[in-house]
Amino acid sequence: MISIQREDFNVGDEYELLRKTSRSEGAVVTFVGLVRDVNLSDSVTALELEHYPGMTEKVLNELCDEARQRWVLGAIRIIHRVGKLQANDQIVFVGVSSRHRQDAFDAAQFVMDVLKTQAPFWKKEHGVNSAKWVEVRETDMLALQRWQNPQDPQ
Amino acid sequence: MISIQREDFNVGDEYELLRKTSRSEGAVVTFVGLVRDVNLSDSVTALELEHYPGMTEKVLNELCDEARQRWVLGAIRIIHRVGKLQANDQIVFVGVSSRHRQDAFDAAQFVMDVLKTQAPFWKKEHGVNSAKWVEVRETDMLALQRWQNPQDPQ
Amino acid sequence: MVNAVSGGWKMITIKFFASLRERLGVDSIQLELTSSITVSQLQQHLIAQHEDWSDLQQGKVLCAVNHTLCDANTTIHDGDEVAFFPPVTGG
Amino acid sequence: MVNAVSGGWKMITIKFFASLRERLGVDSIQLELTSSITVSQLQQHLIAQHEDWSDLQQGKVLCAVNHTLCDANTTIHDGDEVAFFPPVTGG
Repeated sequence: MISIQREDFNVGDEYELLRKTSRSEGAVVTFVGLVRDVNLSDSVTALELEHYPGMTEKVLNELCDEARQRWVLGAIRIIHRVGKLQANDQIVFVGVSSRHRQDAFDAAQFVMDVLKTQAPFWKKEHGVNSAKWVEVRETDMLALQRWQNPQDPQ
Repeated sequence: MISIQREDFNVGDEYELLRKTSRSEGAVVTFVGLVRDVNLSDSVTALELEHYPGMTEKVLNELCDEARQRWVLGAIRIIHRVGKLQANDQIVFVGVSSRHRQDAFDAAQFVMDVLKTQAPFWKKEHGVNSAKWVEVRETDMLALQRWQNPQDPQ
Repeated sequence: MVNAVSGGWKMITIKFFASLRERLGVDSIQLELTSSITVSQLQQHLIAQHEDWSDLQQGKVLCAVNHTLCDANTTIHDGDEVAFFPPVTGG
Repeated sequence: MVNAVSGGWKMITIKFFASLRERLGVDSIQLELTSSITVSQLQQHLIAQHEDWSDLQQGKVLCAVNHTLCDANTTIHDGDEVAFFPPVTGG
């Protein structure tokens, strides 16, 4: 299940839901992305998240489908917040359950790597006197490659 | 921080503690291992976990130290339960925070792979009429190898 | 090829996001097509029609047609929703 | 080499865990050493002294000395805590 929302989410509740719907799965992996105290610049006071309604949901649903084709998974949960966020606020939640811990870890990483490079979200950093769109990070593009390279042992 | 305990743990509380102590870290990864509905045999009614007091704590503390040498991490939390557990009970919690999601994922997997093969815990499955010690899984031994092979691209 | 006035063809919607939206100063526009065109042809047309829309040029922006990422050679049909935006930075 | 009665040397404690503990029917024993020996020598001694302790043989069990995993050539000193156990299955 995927959610794009302005509201915060509760990781404990999300975990318990994953656990409840995963009685045959022995492994639950969760990832949470937070707004760092210090992002690109010391003067950042808030983060604003814009998205492309409609396309975001499509990309994330296709991402869940692709993860299920690659691994045998129980539940998949993706939550991504939009709107204005403060330091230490939660941005994104990914939770995956599986019979095998390796599959749960791989699927959660896959979802995050693809989400970071394919899902239409954009971050803008608000400083005291200015605002600046966040630039793409090279490491995020590299992280994606391992899932695209068929000769990769992964 | 590490805990070996008979009592259950609350993943939401553990996550919030990790988050509170990780204000400069943008990524939190958690892993939970659960007793499956169906383990090795359909007749399993309970799992019993034995450990080697003293050595377990030493191994897990050294494991945290080694993870910190390999990656730049914020907080590391390991909880492992011992005693008698039922189907769907929580067995183990690993939580890691880091500035970089790849480091958080890698460190959490490393901790689980080493814990599974080096920490002195043993599982016994109780069935309706019998009990049986769990056998070592080949996949757990293989999972460990990637952290031992220096030429592995990881 | 493209007719911004009127005709027998359906409208396409073109949306802009994030830094691109701010630089162009517009959220979305509608265009009436007189024939199918490619993404690349649409970009050329928009840049020719609008002063200071050079940010729209190939290589600087991503394009999605009907909510799916596509490349410059993708054909746009009547009724399509086209979107241009910078590389994504969510998560 | 090994003296189970008494002597001027400190005792070592030997612990057994899980299936090995059940098969040997004992949690732990104490031995008095008259000299330092290796893990492998200790295993041979225990197997020779106890009927049906063949499960203790090299290759079937892991050994830790003072809470650290070690191999058959590790030397055991007076006061050490030695443990034998099957491959671990936690997590």
